[in-house]
Amino acid sequence: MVLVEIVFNVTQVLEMVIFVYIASMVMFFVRILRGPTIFDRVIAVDALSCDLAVFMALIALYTGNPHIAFPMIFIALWAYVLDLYVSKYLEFRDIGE
Amino acid sequence: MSVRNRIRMRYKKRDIVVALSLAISMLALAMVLNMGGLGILPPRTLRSLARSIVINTYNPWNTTLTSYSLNAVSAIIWDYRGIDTIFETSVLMAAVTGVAIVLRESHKGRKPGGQGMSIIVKSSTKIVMLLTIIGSLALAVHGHLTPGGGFQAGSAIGATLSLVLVALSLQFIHRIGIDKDTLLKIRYTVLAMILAVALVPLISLVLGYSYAYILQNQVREGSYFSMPSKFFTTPLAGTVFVFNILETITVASAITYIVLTVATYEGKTEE
Amino acid sequence: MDSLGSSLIPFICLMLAVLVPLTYIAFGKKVGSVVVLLGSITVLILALKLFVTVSRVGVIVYRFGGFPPPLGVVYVFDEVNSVLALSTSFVFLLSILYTLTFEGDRYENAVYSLFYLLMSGVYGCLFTGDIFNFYVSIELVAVSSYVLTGFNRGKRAVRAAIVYGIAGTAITSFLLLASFIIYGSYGTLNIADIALKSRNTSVEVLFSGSVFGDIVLPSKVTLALITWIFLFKSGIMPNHFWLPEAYSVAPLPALVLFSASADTLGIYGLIRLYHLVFSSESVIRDFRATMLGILLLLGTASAIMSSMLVAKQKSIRKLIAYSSISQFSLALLGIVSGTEEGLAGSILHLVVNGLGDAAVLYSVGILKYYSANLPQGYKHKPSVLLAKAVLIVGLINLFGVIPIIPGFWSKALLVLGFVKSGIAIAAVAVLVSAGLCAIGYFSALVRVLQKYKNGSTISSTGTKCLTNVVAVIILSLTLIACVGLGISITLYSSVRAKVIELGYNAMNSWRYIAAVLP
Amino acid sequence: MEILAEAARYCGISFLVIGCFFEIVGAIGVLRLPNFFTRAHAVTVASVGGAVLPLIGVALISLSYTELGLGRIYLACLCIVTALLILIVVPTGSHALVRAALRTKMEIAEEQSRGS
Amino acid sequence: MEDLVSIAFSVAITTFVINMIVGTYGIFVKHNVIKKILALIIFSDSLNMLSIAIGFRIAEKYPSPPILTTEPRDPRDLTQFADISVDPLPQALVITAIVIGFSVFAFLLSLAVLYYKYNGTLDIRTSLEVEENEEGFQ
Amino acid sequence: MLIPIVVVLVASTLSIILAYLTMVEKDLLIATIYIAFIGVLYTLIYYILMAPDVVLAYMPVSSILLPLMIVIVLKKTKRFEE
Repeated sequence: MVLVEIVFNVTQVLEMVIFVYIASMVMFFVRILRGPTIFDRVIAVDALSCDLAVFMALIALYTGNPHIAFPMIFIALWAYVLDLYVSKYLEFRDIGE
Repeated sequence: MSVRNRIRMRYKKRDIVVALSLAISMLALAMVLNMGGLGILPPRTLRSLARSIVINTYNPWNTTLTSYSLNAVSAIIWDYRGIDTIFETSVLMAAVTGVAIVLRESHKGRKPGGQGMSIIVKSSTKIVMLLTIIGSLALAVHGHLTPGGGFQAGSAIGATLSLVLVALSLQFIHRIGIDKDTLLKIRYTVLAMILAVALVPLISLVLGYSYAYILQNQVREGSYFSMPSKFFTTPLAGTVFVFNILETITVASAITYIVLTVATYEGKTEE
Repeated sequence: MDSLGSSLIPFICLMLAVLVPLTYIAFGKKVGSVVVLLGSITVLILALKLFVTVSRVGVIVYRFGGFPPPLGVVYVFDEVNSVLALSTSFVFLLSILYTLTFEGDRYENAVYSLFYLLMSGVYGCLFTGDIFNFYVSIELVAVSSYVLTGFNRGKRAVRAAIVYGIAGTAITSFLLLASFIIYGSYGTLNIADIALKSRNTSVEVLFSGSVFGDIVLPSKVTLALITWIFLFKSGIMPNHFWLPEAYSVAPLPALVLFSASADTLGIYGLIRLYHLVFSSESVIRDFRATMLGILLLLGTASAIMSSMLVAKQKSIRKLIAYSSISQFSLALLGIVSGTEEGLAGSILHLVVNGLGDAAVLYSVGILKYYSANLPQGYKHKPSVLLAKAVLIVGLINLFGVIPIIPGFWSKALLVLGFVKSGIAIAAVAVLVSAGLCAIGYFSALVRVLQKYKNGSTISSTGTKCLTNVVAVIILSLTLIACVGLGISITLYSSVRAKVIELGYNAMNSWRYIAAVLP
Repeated sequence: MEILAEAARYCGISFLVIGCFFEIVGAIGVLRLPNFFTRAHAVTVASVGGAVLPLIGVALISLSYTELGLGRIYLACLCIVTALLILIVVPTGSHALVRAALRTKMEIAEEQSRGS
Repeated sequence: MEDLVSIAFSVAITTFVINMIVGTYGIFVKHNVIKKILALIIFSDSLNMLSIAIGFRIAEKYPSPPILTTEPRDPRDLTQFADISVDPLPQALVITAIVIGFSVFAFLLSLAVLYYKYNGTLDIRTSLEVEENEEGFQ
Repeated sequence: MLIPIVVVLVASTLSIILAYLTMVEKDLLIATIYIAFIGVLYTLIYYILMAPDVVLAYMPVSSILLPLMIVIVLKKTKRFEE
């Protein structure tokens, strides 16, 4: 028990994980800036939305407020909307008709 | 051509002046915010007004100031500052009327055509639609207990229906019984109901057994009128619950109406 | 108990804005028109009752939801806003009558809904005692104004609506910013509370406590920001670019409502800002004096330049637009003067400008209608003569040199205020702008009379009996309002004293604060 | 019960660490891979490996946190539902996007010549 | 620690103000209608963000949202809650502002469609060159 | 306390760059994607500043409805700014 507390302090692990996710957020951001085509940009926004869900879970755990985590579900449900819009715009002749 | 150039030159000069003056004023603003005009941010204490609201949002020991809502934000939106929210819903209604007027031609029923996207997108969108609507209903019903409320739930439903419009087609929307005229009627009716609920306390004034205020929820100073505060043991928060449900319907229909109208308008297309 | 009916006014407007389309859908056009008319009459009666009550009792406060002031939202009724509400309701009734009779076929029922939304926003702005509620109400006014501007569609209308919409949204967002800065530093949103704390920073108020942080710099920033917003809303000269375009494309009744109610809110807000919230006793009185100096320069320049433009206009809508800018600038100068007479003059000027614009525009509209629809007997028809008379009265009212017209008294009060406070330049500006405007007004008069000299030669449907009756009602109501107000001010010194007391009440901020925060 | 909670915590932390690895790999892939279709693959790694696994990990850790009270079960349920939804939704989005990219005949060669 | 939090927070607030400057610049200087609307969106979003930041606070642990998790059994629960909760008032006001912003943007976007239909372009300057057809009176 | 504020700091710094890029981008479809990205970042900041109600209200508006409306309007008008 004591060993667990010493080796794996959960808060520290969470902090490290948050830093890793910040780093990957910056990488996606660079892809959005550089992305030669529009599809690259959209797919980076996608990846960021998934990251956001993870961020929400991590922060709810880190700050000890589990009841604010409900928006997570909506993030997951709407992670693909931008894909739909862009592909519909470029592939079909009209949107929503 | 020279006229065009002159106009552009005039615009260019004006632009530079505008941009400079705006930048200077906004920098002044940043200075105000950071130089301690608002105290040290973030502060250690709440402002007193916020503290009174937070303490009174669910306070059985001070019945004249409470609204029996666990969620303080919902309590502010529909109880402490209810009139703001009613005006805000009217702004949404003005926008709906405006879109309907500006894009008048699309109001005439057009024959639904178009096509959906591939079958993978279609079926997963159906799943997403069901789940979102269930989640939004939970948001609306629990708006006074957990994060959520009328506008949040309504915009989630409206967003889902517009997603369905993109992924499936207009035909599908018509098939599940959603029509622009119906939406408009629902919207007007439910808005009238919101206003009626705001005026319900006046009935007790007319009957003459107690004084009552517009938008009153619980017992207040000088008035014994009260909406139900509990449903068995669950807190109900009186009008907050009712308003959340009604607001969900209005906002959902308004947003769907706006998106449908703009999407079915025949403008000039490229090519 | 007194204030319940008056605080119902915005609610009744909202209710009607919803019910009118529903009745049009359910019961058809006739029932719908009856509902529209009854609603506006109810609003007028309630406003009249409010006016009487306020002049008897003084300041009244209504608490929404029963919450005490800094905690909840309150409506505060005093002399200034009850006068403006009364004049606004009167013009609103005229607009509804005119729209139902003369333009009812051209518009769908949505226009009534928009009128009611606009009016509920206007009443909300006038009555509210809370700065965020003011923002929401002004946003309602703004959105319905954009819609009404673009109502007729067409190249110019859509362009005007887009320009007005984008600039207006940006600028009302600054009001939101100002209210957040105020909340951050003062810790409250109630106007009376802010006014109290801006005078005495160490005061402790129930529920909202004392100020939060240093209030001097935030107060200066908010004062400057809100002044700019209100100058934009009233179209004072550097910020006027949207106003003539919007006025030249909006439907005629909407145009009257803009000039009589929606755009006077800027001046009303400035009265409240400079004589209630940050008055001469507040901690930023030096900065306030500087701002008043800037406003003096702006107002003078704007009055003279817009009057020059009035003299050049050929279209009656543009004429009214620039004349409104010029009259609003004069009202702004009244605020700067800081005397009772000046403030009374500026409030009266708003009322007079609304009445005058309504008189001019409706008489021209009715003349146009008759000249198009009356095959013979045009020249000697009584309602045509009446319309011409009202046109003349309205233009003289806007010009304001004949003592029997209220326009004279408002300008006289303004000049008196300037003389009392020793601002000679403003007094000169009033006279110069009146002179310059006169050129525009009288050339317009001549041109209108010449244009509508004869009826149409083409055969047409003729006019209906009801139309004639309504035309006579509109014209005679306008005439009675203009001339009656003028005569009563001229003949009865008690009315004059009442008008000057209006200015005194507008400056008497301690009474307001004491009524809201007992 | 104590031991179960400890096991859940260990499992959760290991899931988090594995998820971090996938996330970094996916992000580097999005940054470095040469064209859109390969990047779509990297994004799938980042979202499935880097979002689903950590969510399950958070669910397990929160189950072992006793001081959260009933909220721990709520959070765990939310995390698992979210993970399932991401598994449904993200492949759909990638599918739609890649299909559109194919249909609109994006010039892959040109893009490669320009460098990623 | 607290100083660091304060400094980081001030920098964040400054970035929101800078975003507002960018938005204002776009509103008044860009000529494309949709670009102007995008600038308005950036502006109002940053404004809302700023006001939420004004309502944030420091507590002993991390502050909690202004939502009670359980029904209070004692008046002391409420004071405890007030010691850790963030400011609910800006949040409520921002929700109102978001709804208003959405309605205005929806209306302006539908006007932009109409503008393009009439003018064939989205540039706000071009329609100035069109000769104003003078209708005379009215 | 510090770690979440650092996340806020990073997200807001990224949002400045995006806001600038949105203003100079000629392709309005890409500008829309930038706006959606700003929406995602702001959602994160709202969440960290403990405003779950605002997150729920802001998310559908910023990441679904406004991009959808803009994309529809772009389809009906013109994609590129001249």
